[in-house]
Amino acid sequence: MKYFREKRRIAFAMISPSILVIVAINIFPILFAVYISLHLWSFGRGVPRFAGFLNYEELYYDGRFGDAVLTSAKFVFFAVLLEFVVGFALAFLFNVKVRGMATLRQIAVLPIMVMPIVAGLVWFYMFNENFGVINWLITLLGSEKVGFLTDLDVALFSIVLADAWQWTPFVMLVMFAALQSLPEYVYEAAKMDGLNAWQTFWRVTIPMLRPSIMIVILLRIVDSFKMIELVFMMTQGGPAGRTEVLPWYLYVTGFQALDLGFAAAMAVSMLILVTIFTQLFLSRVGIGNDNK
Amino acid sequence: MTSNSQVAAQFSLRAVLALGAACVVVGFSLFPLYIMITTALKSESDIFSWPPTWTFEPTLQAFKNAFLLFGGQNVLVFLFNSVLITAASTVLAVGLGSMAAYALARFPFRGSKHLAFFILSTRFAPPVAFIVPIYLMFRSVGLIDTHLALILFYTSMNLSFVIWVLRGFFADIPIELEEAALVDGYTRWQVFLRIALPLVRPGLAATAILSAVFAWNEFLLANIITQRDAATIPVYLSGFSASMGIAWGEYMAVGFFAVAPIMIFTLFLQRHLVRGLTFGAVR
Amino acid sequence: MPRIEFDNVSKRYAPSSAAVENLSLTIEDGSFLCVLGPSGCGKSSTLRMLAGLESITEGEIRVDGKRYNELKAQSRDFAMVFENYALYPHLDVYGNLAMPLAARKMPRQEIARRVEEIANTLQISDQLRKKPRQLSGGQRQRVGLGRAIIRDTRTFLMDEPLGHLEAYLRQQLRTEIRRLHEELGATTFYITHDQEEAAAISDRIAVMSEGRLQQTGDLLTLLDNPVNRFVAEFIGNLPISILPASIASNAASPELSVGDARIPFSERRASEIADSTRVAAGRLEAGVRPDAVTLHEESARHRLPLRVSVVEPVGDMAVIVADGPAGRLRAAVPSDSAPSPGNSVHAEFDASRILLFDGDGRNILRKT
Amino acid sequence: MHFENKQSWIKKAAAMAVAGAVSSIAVAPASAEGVLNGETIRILAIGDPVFQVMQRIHGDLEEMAGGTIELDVRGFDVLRQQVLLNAQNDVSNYDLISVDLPQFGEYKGFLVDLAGYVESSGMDWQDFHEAAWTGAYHDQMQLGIPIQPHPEIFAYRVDLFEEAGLEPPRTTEQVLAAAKALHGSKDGLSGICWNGARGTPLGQTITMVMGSHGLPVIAMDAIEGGFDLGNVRPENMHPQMESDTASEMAAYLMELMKFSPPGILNMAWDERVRVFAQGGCAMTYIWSGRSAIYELDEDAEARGKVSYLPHPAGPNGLNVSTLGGWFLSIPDNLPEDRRDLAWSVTEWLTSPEMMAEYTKHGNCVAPRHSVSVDEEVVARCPVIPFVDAMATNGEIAGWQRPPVPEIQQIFDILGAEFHEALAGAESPEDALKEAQRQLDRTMRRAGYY
Repeated sequence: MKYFREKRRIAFAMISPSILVIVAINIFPILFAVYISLHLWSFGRGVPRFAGFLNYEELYYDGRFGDAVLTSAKFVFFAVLLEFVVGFALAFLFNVKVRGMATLRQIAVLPIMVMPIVAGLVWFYMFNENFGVINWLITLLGSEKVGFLTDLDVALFSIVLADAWQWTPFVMLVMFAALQSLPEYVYEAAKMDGLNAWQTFWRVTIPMLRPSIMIVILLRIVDSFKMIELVFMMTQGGPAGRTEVLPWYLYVTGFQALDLGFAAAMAVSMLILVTIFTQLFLSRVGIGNDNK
Repeated sequence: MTSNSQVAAQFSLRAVLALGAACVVVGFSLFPLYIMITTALKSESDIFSWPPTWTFEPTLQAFKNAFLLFGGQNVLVFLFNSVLITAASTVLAVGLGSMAAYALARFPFRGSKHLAFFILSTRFAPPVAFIVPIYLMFRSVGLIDTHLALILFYTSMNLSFVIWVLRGFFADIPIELEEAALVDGYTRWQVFLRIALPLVRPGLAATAILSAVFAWNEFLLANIITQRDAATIPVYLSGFSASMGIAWGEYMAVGFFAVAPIMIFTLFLQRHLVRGLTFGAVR
Repeated sequence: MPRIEFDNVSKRYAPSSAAVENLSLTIEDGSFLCVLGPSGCGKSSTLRMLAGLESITEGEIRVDGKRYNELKAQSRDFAMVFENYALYPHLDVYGNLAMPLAARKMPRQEIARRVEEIANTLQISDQLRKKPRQLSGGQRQRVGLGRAIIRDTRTFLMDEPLGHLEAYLRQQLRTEIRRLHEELGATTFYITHDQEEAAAISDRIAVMSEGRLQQTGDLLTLLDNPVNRFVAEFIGNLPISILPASIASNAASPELSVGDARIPFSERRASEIADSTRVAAGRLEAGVRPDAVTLHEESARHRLPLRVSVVEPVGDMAVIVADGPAGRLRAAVPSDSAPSPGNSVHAEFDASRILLFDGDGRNILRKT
Repeated sequence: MHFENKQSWIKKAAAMAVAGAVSSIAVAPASAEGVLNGETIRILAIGDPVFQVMQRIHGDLEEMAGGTIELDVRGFDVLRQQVLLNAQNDVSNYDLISVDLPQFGEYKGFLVDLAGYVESSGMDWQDFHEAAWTGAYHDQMQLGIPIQPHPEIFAYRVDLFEEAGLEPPRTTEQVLAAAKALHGSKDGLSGICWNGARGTPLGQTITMVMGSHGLPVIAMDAIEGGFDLGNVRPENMHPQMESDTASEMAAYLMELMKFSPPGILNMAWDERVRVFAQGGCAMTYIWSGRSAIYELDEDAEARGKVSYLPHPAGPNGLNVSTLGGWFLSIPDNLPEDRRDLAWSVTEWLTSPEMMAEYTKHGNCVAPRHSVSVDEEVVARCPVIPFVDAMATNGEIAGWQRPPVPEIQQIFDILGAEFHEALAGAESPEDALKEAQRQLDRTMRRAGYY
């Protein structure tokens, strides 16, 4: 029994600093936000008045919140889909054993390190219809100028492309790392079993990469849901709200209009939404590092 | 497919095609950076000309404004703050995180799975949602405009990711290795420091890089919590956004300048980066 | 059943070092050949070239006369059992067994039936839902075997399949592999470094060393008529003793002198020396297996005087290690009559089983 | 000092201006031993041109002031958050903060009344443009000193207009007629540039254009020549988006869409001026100070070919440009002993000499009559005399963007809802009705009615 108690004491000693920091810096603000969300609290103006669930009711009836959730879902879906498909393919491309491929891979990872706010400005500049280089290329090829940031149907996909430019290399890197860790013998076994390239890909490679695939997809979903810099710089939620992702609407209410109660209610709802989604994703997909 | 020695030799065509495709990908990745640097070198009218000017007479005015003339503090103070805060928060996040990850992997107690998920869930909330609560919290303990405030915040934001990644790595280490060391008289701490940590070095490197990138680039909270003493590069950058638009040249110059340090930092750890990101792939 | 021919096959990983050097070997249709040799002798490279997992630097591999060098491994229709089992870690036993059949787009019920059948023959029916890492070594290798047998291929390649198993399991699986060979009559190319296993399981053995084929034949041939000193030393579980020797060519009756002993040489043995020129070279070596030596108290002209240094019990026998001016000799004697260390003994050889090697280690006796 | 009613101010100011103009202002550095004499002044500033100029000449400034100047520069949203958070500290972290004209409504609770300092220091407050000065005058208190207030006015290409024989556009009909004539008349030339981007940019456009059509967005008291922004009471907070004026405004904006450059739905602030500078549009709404973008850039196509007018008036509206821009104010949680220093620095930074100095480095704004008549200044920034004339004729006012705490929500709601109409996702009428409903809800939540 002594051994067990000693083991638990060590475990507690090792975990507690992290838990302390997380609770103090992450959890306290969340609880504080819940407290704020139960008030009518306009920053700097008058004393906050308790309002119970008024903010949440407002949220429920607020069409713009509903639209923002939908826009966020659409953005996350297309961004993660594009980043995963391209990133996954690139992982195989960079896995080809050729001289110089390693350096190319190291350069390709560069966009991850760029400050998102500056990346937003660069893409705004490139997509712009009056001095943007992309529109110039298009007109060169004979077609009309395209409203990348002003066309109702195209705007969101321009943001998706900008996000993919920065984060596809991350997916590529994770999948490339996973590919390196696959044992060689499995492929020899597959050859001897008579599997052709296509069968080997679907029946051996993909299933073995599944844990990494699920983790990188989850990470990208969680992170892309938080994206705000690109909308801040490129479209401010335009045209007609088509790119108003939830963090941006939250920024407008909590940070510009300074309607703290309403913004806090939105933040809390957002957190609940994401937690539920991730819990579903984790349980249905069943990953986590212990059942590898 | 992963080619074995027999196949790679014959397929030089495939190699050439692969290299070509890789170059296209790298080209796409680098083009925006090329735009960033050329905009920083262009004069105002060159930046906003139609059709875009490819050959232009470069001017260092934007760089001069951005780095020499600017403000009471010169840019070195901002750079120092950024490096100090990023380094400290990365070391803390990876240090504390690796301990917690080890404990979670090695001593699974009841609810350790829920604890792991709870830790991860702290990463879901977008910082923009909690700006004011965090400001009020730090102000109540008098930490406004101090390095410690940002260090603590970035550490806690990175902790969840670090713990989650390293937990997988520690779980991969065969138990026998550690039990042998225990039998030889190592204490639990020595086992952790001498045996476990060295084995997860790739994981440490990968999480260190990604934590550093987050801390280095965080824009919103840095602007609110700091004023002058602890202001980082992103705060310096926001000085170039006027109410009627952005000082484009200076913005791009600082943006380009901000990528360099983090890139250099990553080059050191790049070798480990690959092996460090093999979450849970089958060994 | 396919007939496999290696025609002057070489394999070089680097221009200087040859893993396999102009190997020519034929595996008859339906026969069970075992390649035996120490690690690094080129046996696995040979197998991998046959399997199509390694490219062939020179020479040609033909199966039923058809050139296989450029043929992809997938289309060679060989079944292979790997040394480290090479099971799919993400699939359960059922999945592993079913994979070769699924590759051939066999209907699902047909696959299920065959998997059941194979699982029963290999007694792993109750493991079907387990993942490889939940199985013991023996069970994993049974699955490896099952995966090879399940498809009606006519050629098996086995890369030291029993290398990592405990002794009793090796015995068990050895007999099973042999039984399956007889049942299916498939041509089998088996490699191992354990000669006992090789002898028990195969029809013919090919001994390799440093990339070169030394000799092929059944165990008895290899024991009695080794082509050179390497084969003599490598084959036989009791280590052979090698002593310097020479042949006195004076008229009366040919004698072999080994150290002080003079051993009469029968006419028949003399005729077996094919090439007298090599005899003239003078320096010869005699090879004697411990079971061809008897120990005596009294000295004699044709006996070699030695002193016992170690007594090693081997099963119900005892191996006596004795040293003398001529060198070290090992003799196998029944445990109860084993002399104790320090005693002097006189060793007598069974002349008919003495082997003679020339300066280059080549066996100069030609069995008729 | 007792302020009579508005009327007398204007007459007195005009008289003073004439007298002041006679002595040409030699741009001399401030008084000898410097206003700081060793002290440190902490200023929280916006990244706008005047403060960027201060940063560029920071070394000389500190020399002139004889002390250290700590200038923290932030973006618009961040600055406002910092000011509000700073107001809640018991001791202010800053001596001076920069305030945008519409923000006085929100900040007036924690700013120092500078009237006493103005009087005791003998500052010639009448040298300032009347609209600029009164922009900071709330609840009988002078809460800020103008440093970079400038109106959003209307710029047009004189050469293109003469070529097409068009009258200078003083009314919205003339604007539409000119835009129609010039749109596409040359390769890459659009009719008019304006703030069409979603959110604050379009929100501000709506408040200003509605002002030009004769009505503010909320029910402020009408006074002679405009509306009273000095004291806005709860009953003034009712939004007026369903008024006829609002419909006229909406119709005008929808018409403008036809003659706008590509990407108008995402065009805001300086971007419209840059397109105008490169000859991408014939007319543009413009914050007067931003004329520096082409006036100070030799190879800008529009350079030297631009003339200025106040906002074109709607059918029964009035030619009045909206004043905006930045003031220096002292937070009231600044300890008493620091206030004199803060005041003397304010007085110095807003002195005629310093204002002339700023124009040398690209800040074409001079809210003082005396500086507006300085030949050198006018040579550098042709727009300044136009603004000075408009100020004198009362064609500049600050009420279009009501200085109330909810101003940002007003911009956001108008800018988001009406963007649907501009993008064709909703009819203008529905957009106005929805905007009215949301503004109403916001005002009710804020407890006004």
